[in-house]
Amino acid sequence: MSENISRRDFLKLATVGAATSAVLTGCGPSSRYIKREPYMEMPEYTYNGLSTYYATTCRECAAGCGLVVRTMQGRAIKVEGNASNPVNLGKTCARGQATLHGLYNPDRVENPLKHARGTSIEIRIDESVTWDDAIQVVADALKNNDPSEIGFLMGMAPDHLFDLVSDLAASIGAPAPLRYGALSMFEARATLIKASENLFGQAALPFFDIANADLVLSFGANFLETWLSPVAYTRGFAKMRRGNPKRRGHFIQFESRISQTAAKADEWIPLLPGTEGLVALAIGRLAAEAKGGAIPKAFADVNPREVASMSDVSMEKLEHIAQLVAEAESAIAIPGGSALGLNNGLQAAQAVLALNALVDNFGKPGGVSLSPLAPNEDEYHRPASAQEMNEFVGKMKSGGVKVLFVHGVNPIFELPASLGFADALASVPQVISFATFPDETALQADYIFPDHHGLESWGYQRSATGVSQSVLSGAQPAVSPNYDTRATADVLLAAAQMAGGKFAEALPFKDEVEFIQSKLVNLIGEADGFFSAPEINTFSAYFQQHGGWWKKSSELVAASASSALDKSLQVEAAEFAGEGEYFFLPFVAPTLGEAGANKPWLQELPDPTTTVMWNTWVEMNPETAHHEGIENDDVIKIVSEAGEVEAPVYLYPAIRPDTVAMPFGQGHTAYGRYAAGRGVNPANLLGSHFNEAGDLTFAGMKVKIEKTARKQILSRLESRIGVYNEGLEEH
Amino acid sequence: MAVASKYLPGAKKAHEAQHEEHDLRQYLMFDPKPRGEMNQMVMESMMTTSWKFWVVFAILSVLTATCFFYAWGYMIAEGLGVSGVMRPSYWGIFLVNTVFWIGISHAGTFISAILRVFKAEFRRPFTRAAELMTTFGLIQAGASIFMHLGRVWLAYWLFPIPNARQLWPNFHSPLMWDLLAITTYVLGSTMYLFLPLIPDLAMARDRSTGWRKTFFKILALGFRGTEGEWTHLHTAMNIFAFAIIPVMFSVHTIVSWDFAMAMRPGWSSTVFGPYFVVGALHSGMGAVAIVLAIMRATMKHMDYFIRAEHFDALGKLMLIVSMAWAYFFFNDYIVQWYGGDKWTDTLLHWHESGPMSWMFFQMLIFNIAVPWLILWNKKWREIPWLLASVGLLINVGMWYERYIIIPVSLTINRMPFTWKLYYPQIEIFLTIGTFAMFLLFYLIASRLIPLIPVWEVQEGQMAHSVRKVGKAVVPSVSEIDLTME
Amino acid sequence: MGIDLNLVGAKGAIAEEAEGKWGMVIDQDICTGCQACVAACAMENNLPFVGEEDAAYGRTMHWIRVERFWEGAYPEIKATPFQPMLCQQCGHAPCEPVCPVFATPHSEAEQINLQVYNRCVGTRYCANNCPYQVRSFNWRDYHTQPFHANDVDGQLVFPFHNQFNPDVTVRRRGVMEKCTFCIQRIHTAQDKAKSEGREVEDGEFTTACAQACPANAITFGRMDDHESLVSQLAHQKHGVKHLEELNTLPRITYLKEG
Amino acid sequence: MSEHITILALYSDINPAADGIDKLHELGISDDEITVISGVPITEAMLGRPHQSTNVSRLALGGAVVGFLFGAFLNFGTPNLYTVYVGGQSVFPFPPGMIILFEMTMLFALLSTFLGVFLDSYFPNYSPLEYVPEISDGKIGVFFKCLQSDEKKFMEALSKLGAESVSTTEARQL
Repeated sequence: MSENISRRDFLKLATVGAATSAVLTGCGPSSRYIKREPYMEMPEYTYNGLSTYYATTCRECAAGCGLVVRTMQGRAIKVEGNASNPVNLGKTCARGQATLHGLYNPDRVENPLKHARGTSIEIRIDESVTWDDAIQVVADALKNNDPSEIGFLMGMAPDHLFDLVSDLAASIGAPAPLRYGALSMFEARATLIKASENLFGQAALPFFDIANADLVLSFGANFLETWLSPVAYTRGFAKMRRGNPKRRGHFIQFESRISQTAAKADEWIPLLPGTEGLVALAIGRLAAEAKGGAIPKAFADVNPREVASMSDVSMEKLEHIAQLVAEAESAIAIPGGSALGLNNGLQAAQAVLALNALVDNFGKPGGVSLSPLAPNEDEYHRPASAQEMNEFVGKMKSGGVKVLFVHGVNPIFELPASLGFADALASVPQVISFATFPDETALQADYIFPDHHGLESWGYQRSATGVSQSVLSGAQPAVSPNYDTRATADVLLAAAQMAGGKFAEALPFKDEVEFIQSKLVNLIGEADGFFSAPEINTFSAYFQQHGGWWKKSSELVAASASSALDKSLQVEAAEFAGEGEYFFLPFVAPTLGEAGANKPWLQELPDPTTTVMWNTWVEMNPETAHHEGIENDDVIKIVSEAGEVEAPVYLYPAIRPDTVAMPFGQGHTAYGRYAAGRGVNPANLLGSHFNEAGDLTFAGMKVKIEKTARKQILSRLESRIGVYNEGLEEH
Repeated sequence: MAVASKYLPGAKKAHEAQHEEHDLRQYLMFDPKPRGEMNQMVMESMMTTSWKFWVVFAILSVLTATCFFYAWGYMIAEGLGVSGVMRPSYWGIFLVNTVFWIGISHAGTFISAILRVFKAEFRRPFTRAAELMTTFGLIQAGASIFMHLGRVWLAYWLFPIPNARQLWPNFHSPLMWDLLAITTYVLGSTMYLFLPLIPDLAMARDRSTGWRKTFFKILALGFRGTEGEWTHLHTAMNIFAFAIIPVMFSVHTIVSWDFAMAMRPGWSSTVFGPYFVVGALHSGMGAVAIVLAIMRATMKHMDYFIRAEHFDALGKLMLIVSMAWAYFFFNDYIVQWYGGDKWTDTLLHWHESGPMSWMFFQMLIFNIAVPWLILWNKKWREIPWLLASVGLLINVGMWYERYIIIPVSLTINRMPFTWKLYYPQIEIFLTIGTFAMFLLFYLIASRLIPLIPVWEVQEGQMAHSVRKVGKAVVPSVSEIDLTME
Repeated sequence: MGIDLNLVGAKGAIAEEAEGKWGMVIDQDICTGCQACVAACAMENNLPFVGEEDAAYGRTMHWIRVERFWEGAYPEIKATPFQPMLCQQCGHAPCEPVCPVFATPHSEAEQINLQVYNRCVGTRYCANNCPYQVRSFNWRDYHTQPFHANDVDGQLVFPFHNQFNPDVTVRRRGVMEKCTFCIQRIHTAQDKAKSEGREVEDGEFTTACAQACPANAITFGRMDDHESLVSQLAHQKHGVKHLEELNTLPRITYLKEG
Repeated sequence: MSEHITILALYSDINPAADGIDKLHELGISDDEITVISGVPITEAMLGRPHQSTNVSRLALGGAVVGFLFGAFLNFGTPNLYTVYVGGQSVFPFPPGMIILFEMTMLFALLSTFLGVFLDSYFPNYSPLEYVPEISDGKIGVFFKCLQSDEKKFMEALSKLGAESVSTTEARQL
């Protein structure tokens, strides 16, 4: 304070005592171990003017960032990052910030209900579905069906519920639950994992230590947007740029449009889609030449000149980049996203990883390592690839699934329509959804037994990647449930008890907290934990208070990849499905993600590169548009072999003339008032083609565009006058 | 009376060095009628209302009720979201109208004060018609300012009184200067309208019956015309005539400062003060021309009081003011143009080739080309409908000028990321509303108070006579006008 | 450490004043334009969202926006570094003197640019006069649009209202608003420090935007304390202030590439 | 018996009116007993009447002074009552002060001028007064009080000097 006392100081002297402090509290509002009191005797979390803070985990994506929720009088006021959680070190992305708009969303499913498939949740078949009925329904579903015909579909997060369901499935002999999310599809996660398996002999996500690199080559990996663990990788990026006062890391992005990530790159290389692998090989060869010495077998068979002519990347560029690679102290190459979502994606991934082998950065700072296994993780559970989902859909169609439990995923929206999930659902006799929001899939279910919102529920989640430690971040309720919802874990536990027999034996737990503790028990006494406790209650108290448990020191696995360069690498030409003259590039809307559309403040956040809000747009190079006679905001029809969508055009100066791009995240037909009927879903354009790793070749489509008479003004934050000189053209 | 008796019918006189036959009777001052007759004519013009009058009255009332009161009420209830203002055009048509109406209001003062001070005799029959425009125009200007406020129900916080926390308003703010100046001006000009009206009200009082009688009796305040009353009246009018002129100049200068004080490309200009004042007179004169033409065409006996000579004189004034406006416009423009500041350049470019360039060029045509092409010709000046339509175009042009200065220029600021073009929404209706209300007030006034200051006309006719110089009969004015004691 | 006035591009007394009390440094080289600051600001300060139409028409209520332009033409095109633009808390704020009702005065204690919602009558002069165009106006009662409400037995219930930050006034229609440097956090921290009989320490608290920023591109703190991180950063060679030539004495320093 | 009556002489021209007033002087009616009313302003000089004094100008001046002081209070006084700093400007800004001073001075000057007219001519005044509507037709009216006994004398004298009509009159509602 300055010496002169301001008026409000004077006024406030009395209340100074009540200054709040950010004490992280162990037991939350809906803790099973606190007796709910009437407000006459206020529980601690409702003291007037006193904020209480609860550490929990962000459920907006699978990265598993730690959160600290500020609550006041039993309401969640603000969400901040948990500073001690290694994944995000106190930071959050926009989606994490907006998680409160999920908690207090006006369109939540407020109680268990039974309704006719496809109708709005307002139209109930049975008004009086209680939670006891719900549990009965679940119990019957488990008991009265052949285990092999029970299906579990879950979200991407490797969390306690997934463990619970896996245990259940394992012990009753049901197929293991499938985890799926559109993010993993657009990240081509399966391909990346397969590549590192082929390379390192271990199916784990590689960890890319951008922070300590001084040259970053990213082939389609949007690590500043949604890729794997955006907050962690953004931190790495910042360190790469500013971490070392002596040098400023150089960053080159290979991608056919300037994504938010590419916008931060020092060089953007708009190469021909499908040639990423070849370019990587060419760079490898040229770099090896620049370094001098023998050309490794891996790059032996590539002809840089051919590559240059094929990929629209000039020979000079290639040489220049190769030079940089050769000179760099610690160069790193990252494969991801659209580069891998192709039929040659796996080869591309291997070619890019081979670059890392060339500069020999495996396990070194600024290099590639294998993410450590999270606590309680025997081998890495990766989400289902699109192909596995496709097989599952097939099973549903053939009547192989009698009852389907859906939690935390919205396949009807997140899977390409061409896979036909919606129709397959029709041939499943009983569908039970645990959705918190009335999303498309939930509306196609017979029952919705709504789970709590993330901030209302217990749990833990493994952080799959992005950090050098193994992390288990913990979740606890920050507020007591707003509606008559119930934790799905509790429902399943209760149902299992009711079903009795092997079900009851599979899950012998009083409630979900007990189950979670049963998983935490074996962390007690684990070496190198940043806290430890003699027994489980104290341990879980700490676990809640700190928002999880993690190792103190890095335990990255230095990958052994001596073989990486020994065998010659081939990248065959990419195939593109459909006859149209334009490459089609769908990408996940950075601010919306796959499930943010129902959060109005996320809708109102301008897209980082186009500044468009509240809608879907088609990015098109102004040259192309001029040639086609298309203006800004003209609604055009995009036709692929799989389907067609209509959306307004954004003349995007930073995209290849032969490519059109669309963001994924809008185009809901349900999912609440802010999402429904807004924009279109580019996934409807994607055909069902898969690469060897089982990933959808989402970047492998060719589309036709047709003009329509309509215009739709896109809502942009930017000024078209100031940014694109509209109305200021010289005459 | 006296003048009539002195008048020599069929006399010859020299006129501007040409010795052509010329009948002085074409001039009101040399075509006297007995006072009683003139009174009668004015009373009749005031009392007679044809069905046309009532139709117009009805239309204007409906427009005022819907476009002014209903639309404004709706906007207050919904918030300014229903209007077109946004970032960066935080100010829109509301302030365009404010400036426009204050401009209109300048005509009255100019004619009745400046012309009175300089004894321009042609002013006599239509000073009041002009002064009425001042008062009614200022009412619309005030209304437009309040429409523009985000929380108009708290408008009284602008008044120079302490608020609940004993905090007074901020006199650093040009808006406060505005408030004080406009208050001064509206009160001043209304009083200045009322003083010379008293004798005519007394006249009307003596000639009316029924409710009109009471109405006039109350307004006439018991005026009889004693020497004392005349003296006080004249002294007061004299003071007003001199004092209201600087007030008039200050008002529009301060209005221009609302913009000139702002740290914005295109606005921060030192010439804005006089530029706006001249602009105000430009539109004001045009408005007077329109009003006179309408009066002459629609009201009984007006062709006696309002004659070609008046339109001629007005036309000359309009031409001069138009030239002055062109001068100031160019002055402002070339300084901005020459400066070469990045933002100002963009702004000028935006004016001339942006989506609103049509408005920019129409403004120049209406404000400069049209008056210059038409008003140089005496014959044309004397055609009422022609002069009126020139006046109309000038007013359109001047409204455009304000529109270009406010919302169009606001598009361009120092943050190109925010540049957006303004599209009026409910403002359009509110604009119609203010115009309708203005006309409605004028319509009512024309039937409630004598639009012609009869006694001033008679005073003038008394002062005018002809005398023989050699063989020529020349007009001569005797100094009986008291206003110059 | 002594401070070199020339580094902040100002001279003598002005430089002293230009320092102010609270200041912010935004590193454009690492800002990824991810909008986390925008969301965090909205959540902290009870900002309403305005919907598609109003947003398209330049009526967004963001207190902080991330600007981006383009340089060059395809294929040599480049996005200019993302530029978060928020109230610069000017030492000589052009918005302040023009308000007829003192609704946006200068805080003597905190030396920042206050906005007194209760005093505002909505002349919008301040917004016109703001060279940075960072003020937003409540064109409607966005928080209470029936569209956001649920009908619970005849009553309109707004679930989002549960989230309101009690330390920040909820603005209604016709009121101007802008970034306050999270003054509620400043005061909370000062009260805490006072109750513990000490000064507020550097980094003890920060604004919502700085707290959220995943790249740590935003730093907030005491400019008058030359040991503080923010003033250290502000005096780096590549620190610039926006429209400094207008002598508005902005409190925010932008770090450019390199 | 000494009953007072009011006689009113109407003229349609100035000269006869002036002669009539001279005659009245001869007949011993002093100027302050004579009232002249007219429909157009006529200077006292024309009728050889004493100069009419008016306070309007003084009041205007007084008003101006008050207004100046009020303006000074607004600009230099009110900031003292509750000091707020804005835009690095001084608390008592002089240039804007000029404007406030000018406007307030003018406003009060004009108001007091207007008020002056009311005070000096006793407006509004709705009580019965001696008046005839012909005045507003341009006639000039001269009326004065005299003893009933002298009525004839005055009437003849005035009508001889070209008065259009001479008659006794009563105060009446205007």
